[in-house]
Order: sequence, then C-alpha cells, then structure tokens
Amino acid sequence: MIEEKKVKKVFVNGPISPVFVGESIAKHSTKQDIGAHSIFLGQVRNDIIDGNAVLAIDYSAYNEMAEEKFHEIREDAFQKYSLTCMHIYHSLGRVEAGEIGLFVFTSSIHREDAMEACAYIVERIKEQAPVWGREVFDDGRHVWKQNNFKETQ
Amino acid sequence: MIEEKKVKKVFVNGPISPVFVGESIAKHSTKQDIGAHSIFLGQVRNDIIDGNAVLAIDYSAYNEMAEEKFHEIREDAFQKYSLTCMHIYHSLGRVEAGEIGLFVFTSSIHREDAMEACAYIVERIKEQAPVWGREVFDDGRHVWKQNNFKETQ
Amino acid sequence: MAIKLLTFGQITEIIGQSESTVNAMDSDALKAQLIMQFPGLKDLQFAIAVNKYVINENTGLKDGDTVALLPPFSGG
Amino acid sequence: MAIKLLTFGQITEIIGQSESTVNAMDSDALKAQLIMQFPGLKDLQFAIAVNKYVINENTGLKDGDTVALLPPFSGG
Repeated sequence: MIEEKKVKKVFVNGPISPVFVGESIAKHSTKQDIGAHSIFLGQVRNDIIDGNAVLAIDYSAYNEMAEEKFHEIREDAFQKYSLTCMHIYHSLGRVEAGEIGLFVFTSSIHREDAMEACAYIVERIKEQAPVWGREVFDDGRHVWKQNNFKETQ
Repeated sequence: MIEEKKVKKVFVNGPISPVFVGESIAKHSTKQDIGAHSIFLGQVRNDIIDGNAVLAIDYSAYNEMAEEKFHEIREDAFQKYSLTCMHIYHSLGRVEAGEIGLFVFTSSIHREDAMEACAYIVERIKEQAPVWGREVFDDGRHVWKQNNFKETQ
Repeated sequence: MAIKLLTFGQITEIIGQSESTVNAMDSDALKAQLIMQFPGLKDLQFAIAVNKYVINENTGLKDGDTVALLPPFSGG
Repeated sequence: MAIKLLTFGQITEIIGQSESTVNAMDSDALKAQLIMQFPGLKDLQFAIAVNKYVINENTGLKDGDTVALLPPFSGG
C-alpha cells in the first residue's frame, strides 16, 4: 500500500498541450539548484503508409503494469544519474497528427545528467512500457504501430 | 549581404520565459512530419561561492562574432543531423537565479537526430560562443563564470 | 484453475475481448490452447506477462493468476 | 595603422573601456604592448580574434582591422 502511493501518475487523457509543458517548466524556477533541463516530446507524425496518411494515434495500455514499469524506470534513472527532478507524461486515447503524446522532463545541476537521463528514460519507455499505438488512417483503416529501440541497460 | 540575411536572431534581452518555450512548441503542431522534439534549457543556479549566493548572471557578448558563430553552429548541425527544425535563444543582460538563459530546440522525424543534435549544439555554444556571464552575489560582488566543456568537432 | 486473461492491441482484435477467464496448468499450455482456438495468433509475435511480470520461459499458473498477452510495444 | 580594439568581460574591467583605437604591426606586438600597459592582463587567459576569427598564431594587422580580446567563454 505504501509502495502504491509512491507511484506518480504518468498517463493523461488525450494529447499533452504545449501550455502544460510551459507550466511544468515554470514550476522549476523555485528550485534554484537546477542548472539544466532536458525535455523530450514525442509528436504524432502524419506518415503516409501504403498511400494513406495517419490522422491520429489511439493509445492504449496495460495500465497497472505500465504504472509499475514507469515507476521502475524512474527509480533506475534516479539511481544512474544525479537528478533534481524527473517527470514523465504519456497520453492515452486519441492524439492527432501534430499533437504530443509523450513528455519526458529531467532536471539536474549539470547538463550531462539531465540530457543522458532523458535519453535513457525515452529508450526504456519505447522498449519496456506496455503501451500500444493504433495508427488511424484517413480512409478509416488502422495499423498497430511497432517501436524500434536500442537495447538499454 | 545575402549571407547576413540568413542569420537568425539568437539573443534576447533578459530571461527566456517558460511561456515562450510553450508557444515555440505549439508552433510546430502544423509540421506533421516531426516525430520528436528535444529541448535543452539552461537555468541560472544560486550557487554558493565562498559563502555568498549567486543572485543572478549578467550576460554580455561580442554580438557580431556570436551571431556568426551561432549561424555556423546551426549550419553544422543541419549538416550532421537530419533535422526538421532548429531554434537557439540566448539571454543577454540580467537573468535571475531560477530563470532561463539558454533555450535550444531541435525537431526531427526520428528521435535520435533531435536528441543528438540538441546535445551537440549545447556543447558547441558553451565552447565556442563569445558570451560571458558575470555572476552577481548577494553582497554586491561578482565573479566571471568560466565554462567546462568537452571538446566538440 | 481460473486464470484471468488480459489481451491488448492486435491480440484483442483477434480474440474479440480484452478480458476473459481461462483454465491452464502453465503458460505454454495456455499459449498452445489459445493458438488452437484463435489460429490468427500463430503469426503474431507477443510476450506473456504473469501477474505483471514478463516471463521468458514456461511458468506454472495457479488459481487467481493474471496472464497478459502483450503484442510489440509502441508507446512514446 | 589604426586598429579597433574590443574587449569583453574581465578584460574590460582591467582596461577600463570596451572599445579603443590602438597601433600595432601584428597580434603579438599588440599583446605585448597591452600587457606592458595593463599588467593585470598577464595573469589572465584570453584568446584573440582578428576580424571575428580566433587566431592561433601571430597575425599581421592592417589599418581598419578589428582585434578582440576574449576571456574564457561562459555562455549557456
């Protein structure tokens, strides 16, 4: 039960708004030992597959397992890198082309930690988080996306 | 003269606001071939040096040379990485502890390019941009900052 | 041996429901039985999680376990 | 040989002005002459840019050139 309480909420319904990203950055101005922020944003591409354009990605997840996996990734990143702050947000549901579905935000005293941790977290999510994206086409059909990833850790 | 026109404005007076970062992100929602954004933000730390806390950094630059150097870094990054977009903003003048003085923003189809280019640009700026930060202390004294950097090509 | 079976993504489309109750001694038996029932699964790559942990070898199942069939991830 | 001399950061504090006109045949002569005039420069590390390009060896100067003394950078 105590374990459960430590799990930070990662999933948000629908796209992550640029305004939310700006607000998240602003909240860190009081943490004056931070020297560097690194941010990764995953944006939905309107890829053309077999002549049809992707309109949106509809994300679904194995929520209980994903929340535990995000927690594990978070703990591992704090262990590996000297970080002041870390935030991970992932969309569920429909995210239109041009909208943002992943927001990883790391902060540290010196820039190397924030930048390396951010890349590490993104790779771990792509490789290990039980999340699926259904690419919806303009002709109504869909395909299930499949990630490419480098092996991490 | 034509050369000069291509030089994008990098310097901004005073801190870079989180709202501006959010607005910059929002502008990319129409570029639907983008799959990944990488952002680096340099925030002023309230370091304690010899018992006195840094209140702010006052940035100055050799403007004409810096603008040319930023242009060169931009061209080199576009050459080395497959990027859709790149934006660099650097503060001049006073930036308080907790405020942002550097904003590097790269976008690409696949995540590796945006992330690697962002780190590359940050290193080049720290190493090669003729910009100086005067750390102002709470007791009125100041020291001139000096960057640590890895050698980049 | 009532096992809770969860499926996701493309696998749900093949099986027709995302949650069901099945009986099986171990994960290999469950997989074989599902492929028999839903031949479409045969050509799909998927991982199996037992109680939220991905397993890499045959694993015994007991009453109340939750088994999830996980097609290749595509988050992020 | 009127050379425009620009200084920055800590060097401006030592020299007392950020822009001035000086006379020198080449960059080594200019440097020697400035260190003589402003002994505080001796202990400072700085690079020299001629017409916005950092030089790594002694460089001849001509009328109208701009020479900048650049203390270690600390942008970003």
